[in-house]
Amino acid sequence: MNDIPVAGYLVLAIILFCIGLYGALTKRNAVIVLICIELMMNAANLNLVAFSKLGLFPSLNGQVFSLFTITVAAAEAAVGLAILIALYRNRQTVNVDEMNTLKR
Amino acid sequence: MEMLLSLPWGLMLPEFIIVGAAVLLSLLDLFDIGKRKLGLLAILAVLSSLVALIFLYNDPASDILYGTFVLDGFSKAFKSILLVGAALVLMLALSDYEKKMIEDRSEYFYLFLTALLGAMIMTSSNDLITLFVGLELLSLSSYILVGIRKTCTASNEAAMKYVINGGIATAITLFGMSYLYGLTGTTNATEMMAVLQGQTRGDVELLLSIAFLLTFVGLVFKLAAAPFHMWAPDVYEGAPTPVTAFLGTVSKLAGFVIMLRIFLLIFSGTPAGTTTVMDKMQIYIAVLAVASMVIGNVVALKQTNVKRMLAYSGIAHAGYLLVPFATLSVFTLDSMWFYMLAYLLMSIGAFAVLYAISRSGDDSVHAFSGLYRRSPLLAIAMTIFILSLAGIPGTAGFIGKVHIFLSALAGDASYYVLPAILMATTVISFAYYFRILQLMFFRASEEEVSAIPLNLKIVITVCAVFTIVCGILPAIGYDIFYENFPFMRDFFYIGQN
Amino acid sequence: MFNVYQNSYAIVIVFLLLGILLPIVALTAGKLLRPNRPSIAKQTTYESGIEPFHEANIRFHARYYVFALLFVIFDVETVFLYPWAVAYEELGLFALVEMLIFVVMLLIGLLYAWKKKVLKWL
Amino acid sequence: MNAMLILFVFSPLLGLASLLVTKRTMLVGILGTLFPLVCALVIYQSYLLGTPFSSFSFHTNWFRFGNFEEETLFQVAFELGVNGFSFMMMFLTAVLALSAAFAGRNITKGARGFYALLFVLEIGMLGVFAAENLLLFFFFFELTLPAMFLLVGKWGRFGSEQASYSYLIYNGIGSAILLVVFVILFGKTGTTNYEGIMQALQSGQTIGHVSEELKMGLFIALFIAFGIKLPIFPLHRWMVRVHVQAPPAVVMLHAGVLLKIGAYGLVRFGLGLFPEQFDRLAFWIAIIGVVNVLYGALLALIQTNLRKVLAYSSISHMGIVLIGLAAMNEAGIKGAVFQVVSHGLIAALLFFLLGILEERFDTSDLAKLGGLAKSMPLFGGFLLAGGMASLGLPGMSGFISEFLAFLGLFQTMPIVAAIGALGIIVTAAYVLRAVLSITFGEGPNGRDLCVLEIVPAAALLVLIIAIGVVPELLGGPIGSVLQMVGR
Amino acid sequence: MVQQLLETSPDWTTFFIFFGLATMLLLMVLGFVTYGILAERKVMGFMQGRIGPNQVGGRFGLLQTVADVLKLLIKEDTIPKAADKPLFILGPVIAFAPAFLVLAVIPFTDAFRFADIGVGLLYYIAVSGITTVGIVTGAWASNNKYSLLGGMRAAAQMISYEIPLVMSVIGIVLLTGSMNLLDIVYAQERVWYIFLQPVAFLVFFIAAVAELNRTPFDLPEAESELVSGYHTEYSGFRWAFFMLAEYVYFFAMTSLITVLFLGGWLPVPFLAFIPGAVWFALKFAVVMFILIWFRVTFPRLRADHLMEFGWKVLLPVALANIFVTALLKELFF
Repeated sequence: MNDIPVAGYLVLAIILFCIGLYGALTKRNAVIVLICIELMMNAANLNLVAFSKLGLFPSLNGQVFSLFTITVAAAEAAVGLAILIALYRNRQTVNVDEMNTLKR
Repeated sequence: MEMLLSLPWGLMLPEFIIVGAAVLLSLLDLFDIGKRKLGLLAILAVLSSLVALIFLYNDPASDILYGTFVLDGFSKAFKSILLVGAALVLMLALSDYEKKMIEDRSEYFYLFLTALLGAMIMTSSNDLITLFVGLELLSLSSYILVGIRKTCTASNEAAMKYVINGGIATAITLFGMSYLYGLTGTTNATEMMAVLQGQTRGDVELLLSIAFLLTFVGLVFKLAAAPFHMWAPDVYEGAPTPVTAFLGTVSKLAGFVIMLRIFLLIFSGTPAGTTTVMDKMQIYIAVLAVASMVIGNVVALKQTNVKRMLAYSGIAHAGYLLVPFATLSVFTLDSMWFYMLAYLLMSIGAFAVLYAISRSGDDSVHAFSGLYRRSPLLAIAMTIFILSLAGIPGTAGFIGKVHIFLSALAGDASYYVLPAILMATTVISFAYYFRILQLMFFRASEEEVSAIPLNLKIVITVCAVFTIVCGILPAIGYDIFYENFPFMRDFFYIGQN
Repeated sequence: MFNVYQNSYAIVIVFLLLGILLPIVALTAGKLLRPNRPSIAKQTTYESGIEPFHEANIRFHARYYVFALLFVIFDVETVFLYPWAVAYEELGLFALVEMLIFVVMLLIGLLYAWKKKVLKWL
Repeated sequence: MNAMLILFVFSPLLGLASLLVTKRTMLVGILGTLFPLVCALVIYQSYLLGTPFSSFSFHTNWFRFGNFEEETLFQVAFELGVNGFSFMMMFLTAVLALSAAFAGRNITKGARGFYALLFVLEIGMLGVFAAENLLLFFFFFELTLPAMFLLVGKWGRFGSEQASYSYLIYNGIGSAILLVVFVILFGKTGTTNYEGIMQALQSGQTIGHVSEELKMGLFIALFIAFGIKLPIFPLHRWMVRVHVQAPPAVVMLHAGVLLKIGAYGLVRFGLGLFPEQFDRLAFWIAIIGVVNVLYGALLALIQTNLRKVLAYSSISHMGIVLIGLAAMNEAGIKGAVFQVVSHGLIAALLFFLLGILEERFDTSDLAKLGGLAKSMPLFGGFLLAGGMASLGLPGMSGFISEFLAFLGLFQTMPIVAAIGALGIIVTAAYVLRAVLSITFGEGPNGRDLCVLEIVPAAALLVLIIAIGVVPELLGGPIGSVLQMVGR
Repeated sequence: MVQQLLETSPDWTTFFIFFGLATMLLLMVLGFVTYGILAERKVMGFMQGRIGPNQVGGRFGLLQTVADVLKLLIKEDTIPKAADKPLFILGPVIAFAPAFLVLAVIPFTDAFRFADIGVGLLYYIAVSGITTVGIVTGAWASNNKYSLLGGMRAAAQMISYEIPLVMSVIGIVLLTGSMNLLDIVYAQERVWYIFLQPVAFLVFFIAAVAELNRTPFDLPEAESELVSGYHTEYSGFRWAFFMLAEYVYFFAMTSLITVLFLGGWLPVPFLAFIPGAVWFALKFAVVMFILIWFRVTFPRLRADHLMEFGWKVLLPVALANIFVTALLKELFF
């Protein structure tokens, strides 16, 4: 179990990141978009934690950073959902492509 | 306990004032203090923070909290600009124009302060974690600020778009930062620089480039530079004007500040082959600058909503500001500083005039029709801002532009294309800037402008006067910069020396 | 020590497997034993005997959401409290003051929510 | 005497300030523009008494870009100064501004704004000629842009907004190119001072390397920038529009002074900073000049509207400036400079008269006018005199300038000059056609000139004739230009 | 034995040994649930002055629960037409699995324990939170108004009481300096945490009851208003799994309280000759009795009281406890 190279974590993180990015850019439902953003952040977290153990210069900073990231990501999701709910009340939709009252 | 007291907490005094004020305001808000009083308190806090910062001007550069927070010439210089801008925007927000629009006006003030705090931390952060937290503090507060008109669909939509775009940007930046951390094993910019300067491995260089690009792209979202500008027009349009003014100025400039610091600190010293990573990456910055200038100015031509127009103009200005960054020279920092100052004054001024005349919530350019007849002074003030935005001599915008020019042209001839495009797009921008002049002076008036409240008068006057003063006697602005933030000494804090 | 670490998580996996297996086994066994005679009346949604009306997936009141938000805030707070508590002995008073400031900030948030009548469950 | 020049340049501010307190805008307009003229006369007087122009220069530190050990590096000074040529231009500006103030008396709506902008415009024009460094030059140069934009757009005729946009964009491009050139020079030499740059370029002691290609590029850019202003042939559309749409008072200044900034810039920067490059391209410049002369003249011939005739005539006459400069010898350059001043006066006179015409009859259509010599004898006389001056009748200023310019070119490029000279014939044709169709034949009757109209017209005419008869009035001061150019 | 197993290098053999042990535990837990329910009913009967189950399996109704389970096993299982079938089936599984999963970290005695995880306490709290998802999933999938309301209430209540629960144990973590449950038990050799952290105990106890959805905090299944709450549409064995989850949690929570506050298997001074397992069982029984007692004594709270109590009383008290503890530790330890 110890012999998973750092590349493995990095590749996983990149895959997660790309899935998240793809979803965030293409999905209609704003909730899914927000979740995809979380996915991207967590990919970064994975990187941070992997690096903090297996990086060129292992150190604890990465884990601390990831704690902060988790917090911030939670706050961001909370704010995002709060705004989404406000929007839903007024527009009855959570679809990103229906948010078009503002001029193109 | 010794440790607690031995730290030089005075360095963070400006931040502490803002934090204290934000907390105090949110508490006071619970006890039905008049909203106006809250606003005044907020302004007072920002001003006293500025005063505190000015008292710190002469202190040598130093750090606190294990090098995560530094107060050096760089941070002082840019923090001052942010605070000035914040004070002006707050002043602008004080009036009751959009009472019906912003029902939670008091929340505006403390969210504003937290956003400002985020921006201030960003200018001073010397550590990726602090930087990230500052960035997010700014972002999250702005998301809510944009959506503060809870019942207004446009505001909701704008906020949602901002959250999504901002969230993606944050995630990208974070991903880039994670690589930076991985390659150096530290989150502290100074240490990072030291580690990277020693590295010579080729594969590291590749990863560094990726890290650079990711971080850069994420931060560019904040600046609303093309092609990552999509959110800006919608958000500017949907947000209440005082928020738009904040986003267009303080928030945007904070993005520049942090970009300058981490890129100059981390990448410009990192060897990559024969040059540095920064040198290799300049082409991307240049491309972005060009794209922003062209897209911003061209698309602005067909906008009929002033806020959208100003949004695109802001995109273009972000492009202008990227030019000295892309063509790093001895003039980069001071030119950007001065241009930011000028941009702050003229943008906030323009938003203030817009705020004064479009109280019915109509942001169409036709709100300016016949303004000269209705309110000559307002029209003249707007003319000053417009001319400054367009870069006509006699205004701060001109000096700033010349300096940016100088920064780009003093260097190698291969960079000449950037200023050339800058100039060409400036000419394009004349078309839409002068259209406002045309409307103000040539068209018939529609409705009367009712009395402008005192706070708007103050904002407009201050902005107009300083736009002119900085245009005619720019030495005033430059002296502040050159004398207090000597470039050669202490400008970037690099550890105990 | 590392073995303990790995084995411990192996145990967690074992428990997870069992936790999933038990319902599957039990329900499969039940399927063999129990009768299956569905009728329309049986499969109607229960609504105290009357015909179901409206969609059941109604919109929730925003207060649920507000509580969820509060939960997120305070739950994340514990992300910081736990490491602090574990390492408190080494950190000392400095960390205590820092954490106090942090928690007071959050308490202000709670107070704010309280005063703004968000904590009211009607 | 140091303060004299600065007083002169900023003297219109006095008028601007008094506009704020009084309602008698017309009076303020005239007195406010009279004051700069008085300043000009004072300076001229002391020049005649033996004070050299150089003693009027004014230097003070302004601001600096960058924080360098060496104090003078990238320092921008506030420096004003004159030589003979630029002083003559300033004099011309002061005269024309006063006449424009007279001509502006029939502006009814928003007169206060009109005069305010006129004063701003005047500061800009005076400053352009007095500026001793590039940045200051540009500063004043651009000051005229918004002022003109508003003047043309607000007080012009039906299509004036398009005209003002046209003006804005063309000149915006021009000044953009100019700024690029200036800042490159600044960046390469570390100074904006005109002399400093000249020395640096000649000695090759610049901060950054200035290659020959770069110099050539800079010169071409300068030529285009000032060519737009002048205007040269393919870049002239905006100028016709402005001439046609703008109020006469504005066109007076525009045709009289603003176009001349192009010529002034070509002489001062093109010829002054890049003499070799100018020399190398002289042939092509001459060609462009000839094209301008012929194109302007031919198109003027077929116009049915006096405004357009005058507009194309301006293009034609600016061609002569180019021809004179391209000759690169004393006669040619002298001719060009004479042409600059003289056409300023002539064009101003003609547009002043045109303004009267439009005020009386609300048209400038040649077909609708006629027989004015009978009903308005004074007007007819002035018009005729102006026309004669324009076509280069000996004894008028126009003759000397055209003569000298062609003389110069005949010495260097006789064939080109010969073709260009054809333009003079065409000029005679269109001027006579236009003037005669207004003064003779049948047409409406109108009130003849009143005193307020006679004074400026007569003053302009007197100056035209004075220069024509005593060329040394102009030739003396501008001798220094020729020294400057080194020929 | 477990300790040695833990220290061997991981391979399939140890894996299967653990599997066997875990199955044993599972059976034990199932047994506990069977008799726990019976005990509860009996105690309730006793307290309410009645007899309780007494028909199946002798005077004490020893086979009552067994009979109940068998009945459920052969009962027809109905899935409503309107339900979201996959989620409906998934709901009970998601609810049950974490309930069993948390048992992995609880040290019953010195020898009888499983995973030795540094963050054991955090693990417990984190994993136990997942059950809420199962409940909401089941409730939502039922497509029934009562279910949905019950599910939402369950979620709201559980997250609200999770905060004080989590906060209250920070005092213990502070004192121990570790989140490993073993360390926590060993740290109580001299004095149990219930004496050092009485406030934390109270908060934890109340929050635990709420987390277990037991009276007086059984709003999610308040039969007087919501029929049966989130499992209204469930029948047969699927329903049984919700119940099972609840009782496994009951077991786990009781064990946790024993471990955290009562010193786990550690004996009372001078009585060390009695084996740890007995001590643990004793303490466990006491806690369980109190929990049942609690249930019988208190009436159900009103929904708004319930929520506000959590946020406005328990949370501040828990936070205050943390800082008092930290301060006291700074001053006296």
